[in-house]
Amino acid sequence: MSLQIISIILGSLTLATALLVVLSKHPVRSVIYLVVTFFLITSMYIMMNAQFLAIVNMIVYAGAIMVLFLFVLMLLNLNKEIEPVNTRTAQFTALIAGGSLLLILITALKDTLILGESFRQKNEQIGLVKELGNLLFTKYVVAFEITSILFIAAMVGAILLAKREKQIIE
Amino acid sequence: MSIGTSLDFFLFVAIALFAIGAIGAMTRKNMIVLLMCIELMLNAVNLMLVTFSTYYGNGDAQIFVFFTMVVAAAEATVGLSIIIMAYRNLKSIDIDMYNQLKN
Amino acid sequence: MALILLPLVFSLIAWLLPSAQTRLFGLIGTTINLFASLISVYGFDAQDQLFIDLGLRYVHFSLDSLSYTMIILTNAVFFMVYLSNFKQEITSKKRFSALAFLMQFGLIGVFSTNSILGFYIFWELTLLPIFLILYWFGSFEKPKALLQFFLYTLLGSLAMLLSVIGLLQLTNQQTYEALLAADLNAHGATSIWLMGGFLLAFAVKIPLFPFHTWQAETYTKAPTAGTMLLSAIMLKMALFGLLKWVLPIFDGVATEFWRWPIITLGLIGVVYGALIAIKQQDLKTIFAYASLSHLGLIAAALMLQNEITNQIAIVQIVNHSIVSIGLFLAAGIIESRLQTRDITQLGGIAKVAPRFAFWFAAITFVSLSVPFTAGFIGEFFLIKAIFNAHTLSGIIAATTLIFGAVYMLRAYQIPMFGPTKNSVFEDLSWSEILVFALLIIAAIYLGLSPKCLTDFVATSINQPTL
Amino acid sequence: MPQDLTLILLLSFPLLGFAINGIFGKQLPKMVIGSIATVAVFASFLLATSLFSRLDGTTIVNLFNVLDFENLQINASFQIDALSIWMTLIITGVGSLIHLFSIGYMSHDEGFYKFFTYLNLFIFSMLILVLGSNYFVLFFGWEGVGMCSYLLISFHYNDAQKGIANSLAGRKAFIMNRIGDVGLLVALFMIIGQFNTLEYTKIGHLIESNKALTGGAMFFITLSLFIAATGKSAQIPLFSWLPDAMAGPTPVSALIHAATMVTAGIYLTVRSNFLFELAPFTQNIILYTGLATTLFAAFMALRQNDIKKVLAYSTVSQLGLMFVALGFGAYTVALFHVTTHAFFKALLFLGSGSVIHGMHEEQDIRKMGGLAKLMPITHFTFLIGTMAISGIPFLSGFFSKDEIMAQALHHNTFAYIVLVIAVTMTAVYMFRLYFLTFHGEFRGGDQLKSKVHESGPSMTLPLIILAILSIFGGLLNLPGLFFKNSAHWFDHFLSAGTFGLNHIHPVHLDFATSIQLMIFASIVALSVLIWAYLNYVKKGNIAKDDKDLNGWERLSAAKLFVDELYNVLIVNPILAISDFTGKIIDIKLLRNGVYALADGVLNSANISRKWQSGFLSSYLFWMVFGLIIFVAYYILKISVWH
Repeated sequence: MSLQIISIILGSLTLATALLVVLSKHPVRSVIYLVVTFFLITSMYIMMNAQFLAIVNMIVYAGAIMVLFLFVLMLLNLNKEIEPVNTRTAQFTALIAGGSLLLILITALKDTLILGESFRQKNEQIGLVKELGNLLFTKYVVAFEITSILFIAAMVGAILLAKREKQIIE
Repeated sequence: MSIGTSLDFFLFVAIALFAIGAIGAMTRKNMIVLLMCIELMLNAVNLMLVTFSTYYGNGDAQIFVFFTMVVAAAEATVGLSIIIMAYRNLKSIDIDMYNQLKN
Repeated sequence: MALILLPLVFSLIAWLLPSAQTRLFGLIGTTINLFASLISVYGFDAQDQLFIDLGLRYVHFSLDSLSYTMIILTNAVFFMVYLSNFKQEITSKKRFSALAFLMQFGLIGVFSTNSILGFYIFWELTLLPIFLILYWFGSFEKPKALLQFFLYTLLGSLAMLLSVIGLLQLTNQQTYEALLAADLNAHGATSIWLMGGFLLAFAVKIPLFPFHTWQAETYTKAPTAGTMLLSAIMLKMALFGLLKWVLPIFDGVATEFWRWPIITLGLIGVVYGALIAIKQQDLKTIFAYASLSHLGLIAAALMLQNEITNQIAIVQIVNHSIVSIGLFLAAGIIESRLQTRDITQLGGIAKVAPRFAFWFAAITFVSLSVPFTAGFIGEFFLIKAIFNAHTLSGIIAATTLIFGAVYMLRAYQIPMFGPTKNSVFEDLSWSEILVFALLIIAAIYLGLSPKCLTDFVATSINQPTL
Repeated sequence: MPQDLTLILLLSFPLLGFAINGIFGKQLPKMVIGSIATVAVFASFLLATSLFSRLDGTTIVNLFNVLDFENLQINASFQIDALSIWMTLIITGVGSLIHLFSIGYMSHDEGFYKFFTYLNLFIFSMLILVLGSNYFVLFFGWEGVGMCSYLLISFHYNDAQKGIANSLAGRKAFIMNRIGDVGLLVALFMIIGQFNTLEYTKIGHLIESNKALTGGAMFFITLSLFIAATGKSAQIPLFSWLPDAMAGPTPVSALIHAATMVTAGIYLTVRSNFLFELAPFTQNIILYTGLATTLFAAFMALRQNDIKKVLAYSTVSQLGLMFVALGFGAYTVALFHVTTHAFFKALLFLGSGSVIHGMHEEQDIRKMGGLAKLMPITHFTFLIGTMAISGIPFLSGFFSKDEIMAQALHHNTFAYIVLVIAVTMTAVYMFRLYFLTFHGEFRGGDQLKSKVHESGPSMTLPLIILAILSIFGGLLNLPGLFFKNSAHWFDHFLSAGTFGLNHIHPVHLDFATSIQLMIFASIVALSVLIWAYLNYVKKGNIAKDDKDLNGWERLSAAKLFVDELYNVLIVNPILAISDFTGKIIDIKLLRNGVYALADGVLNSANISRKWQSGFLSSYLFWMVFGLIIFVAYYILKISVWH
């Protein structure tokens, strides 16, 4: 029974921090909230026994990407005053759109699943590193290698784009 | 062993996260926050993938999540470098400033 | 076989030739084309049909008496255009002669092709050269008028393309004979639509009443050679298409459906064109509306699908080509010497240029279809056909005689008679007189013995070769 | 020489004259041109007389086939019978005299050779019209004659002041003739529709074989034939072109608008007598149109001051008279009047021509007077012509008019009364013209008076011959009371020789009434002569100037405002419609409509262009919106529709 309660707490916490990311005026604060959201999502992975993914998620997302964001934020020295604020109407339409999206997706999933009945996990081992590693290096080894090319491309792109031009454009 | 809660709880959280990410992307005019919201939406999808993977007991979905993370990382780096270059040009990262691509 | 490819070869040569010799080359080229077609028709017996295969998969050719007549008419028209514009500087332009030969090739293709796809391809091919000629050598201040002409014809040919595709789908037949055999009455409604597509393309080209707005402006702004090509031969493609392809193939349900609408449009065009021509100031606009009125009559008569009328329609088509070349040459001569075609500013040219006055009077009388000319026989039988079909519309068609007299004589008299307004008007040159003489002789010869043409064409019109 | 060869030669001589003068005219001297033309026509006249002497029944000469289809053969074939040969005799006879006259008359005109080419072409097409054996050849000649009359009327086109007026008159004549031609065209179509052939003889036989053929068709055929006749012979609706046609040189008016072309309408009616016999209602229409024309034209002629205009209106009224005879079905009587009219009207026109020539292009009779002494021969011949036309006894006009009056008396007394009025008016205006031009003192100013001279022999000789003909013309068809055996020679000759006429016998009054008729007519004519002599010579009052004309005179001088009426009723509305269609429908509605269509497409493109605003948020919004629609569609698809 306690798992039920814990999961509800975790779920609501994630949603709350996600909302805070969106609503906070201060960009740095929203980055921090985002990190907390990732942390809570990793906890959900753990609940579902997807340990490998939990760890990878923490390392890649919270660790690497958020650091980058923070770094860029600090680089551009953004703060609350120069934060561009959207018009009331734009925010209102966005809210309406997001809400109707939520509703639509819920109705879509409503009668497609066996709701309510708690699901038994068929194979506990599935989330573990040994299992996933085996799968990764047998069936998806090609895809794995291609990711390396993707990374190289991203790096080259990032460096090229961010490098300072020879002559400074006023 | 049972997860304890029912499947739809996780699905609901994922959908809510996705919707919040969408709202954030639409409302916030700061490019970086925009990128963050997109990251949020990506994570929502990953969460749903993991849920179904554990439900059906098949590891492929989780591998897929792994690859989405790879892509998310690459995308974030390139996105941020674009933001830096954009900032260097117009000294602002307000999305609406950059509308020269219209007709 | 040479008959078809010769113009293409000349067109290519014209590009390469230095522009000094283009004028002469143009004339020689068109004469060779003309004699080639005359020689090959000499040995041709009217009954049979000559199949020519140039190894192309979708396009093959067959020459029967009808297509021979039209080919000779095309070559004759091109020869006349070159001869009459010999003094103008347009013929010395390399681009003009190249495009003219290309157009000639397209026209001969249209008249001699045996497959429906070939017909469409050559139909499109002719549009581009005339557009470029008009674009480069016309005096179009606003490109809108020229664009209107181009888009109008394009719209028409698009409709035709749809119908050709529909036809291929429906009967999956390619050649003329197979299409004839395929009975389209089974697909009642679709065959009506398909015929509609063809008729729209022809209505734009002829032009029939509502689709004629491009004609007046394009004729007046085009160079004389361009207008001659346009009105003397380009319109005949549509009539030929109607006579040889559309009416026999869609015989039955579709023709029954379209017969009377097209006849009414044609007759409206007859009266409408004549009425407007009465008050126009510009010579070329008057002749443009005159040809709108003449062709409306021919198109209406063709729709009656009666053998005699079809044979006479061919006589009238040839006559219209003669008349339009003559009239537009006269307008061109006045324009080239006095730089204006507005009849209110002209006057008393007859005293200054008696020879021109005589030949212009002769051509005006030929266009009034006075006895001894082909027009007399043509209009007599066409109006009779329409009269037999429907008395009232026959009488409406007959009014073209009266209105024709009104606007043609007005167009002739105001510039020619009365006090001389501009005394410097250098009389005709030898090439112009030769053209006028040839035109008048042809009109009189056809007027006195139209039998030579009607019998020659009769075989291929009455029982389309099955 | 066999008949067909003479016929071909007869036709080819004028054509030859036309060709020679046309091509070499510029180089040849004037005398040669004139003589070629006259000899050509005179040769045809001689051939015609030889054909006339060897005439027996109807012979058809088929030259070549123009067009043959299964059910319809059109061939250029000619017919020699009494009617066609008689008309040829008139055309070539009077024609050669007029050619002779115009050598002198046109001597100082620079377009000399052109004049004779057109005259020969006219004679050629008139011969084709008359000699044709089917309606198609007739239609050939019919339009050819219209064309030549246009060319000849607008002959002085580059005359400084009147050039445009002449060409407009020519155009008016051509268009009015064309309106008549449309009537003929429609008639031909109906004939082909009814009889499937155009040959006179074949149609006649068809009618004889099945009498039941009549019905409505006959009425429409004959009506449209009559419309054609009104167009060409200037009857009431379509007559206003004839007075304007006086713009042409006088020999042209003499030849075309007196002797030959205007009689084409009558020839057409006589030639298709078998059709008209089957349509009594049309004959009534012809009768009443003829009556109206003869009355109105005579009235208009009363106060005209141009010598040629008076004669033009008198021609219209005489033609009306002939149509009255046709209305009664008396074809031969009409033709007799055609013959006599050709003589004395050609004489009058040539007389007026020689007067104008003498007076150096002066045509207004108010400036003439006292020319009897200055131009004796013209005066004497003109006097004979005037007396002939006004019905002075024992001259040709008297006999032919008397025949028509007899027909009128027999058939319809109202018509007789109207004819009596018309005839008296004719006598009045003719004698007015005669006395004003030839008697009293010269009103044209002294220096003109000195220059007035009698015309040369080439002009006076035709006048004399025509004068003799108009005196003895009456002998052709003497009424019964003079010589028993050769009475009504012309009627018998014509009805025997022409196809279809042999069944129709013109009515002949009994002895007593015809004597009373003749006496009454001569009393009328002589009393008008005396009255005119007293009025114009003794009292010496001359034609009044325009301003002091009283009521009816102003009406007559202004030609009953017919031209103005036509302008208001027909010409201006057509011009207005043409202006309207030209400007509004063609430019505004259609052409700008197409341009508006093009602009419409352009504008709609603009709207969608603006939709792409460049703001990322709006793109995101539309993406989410698209997603929602997409998912909603699938939900509906799954739940609602299946």
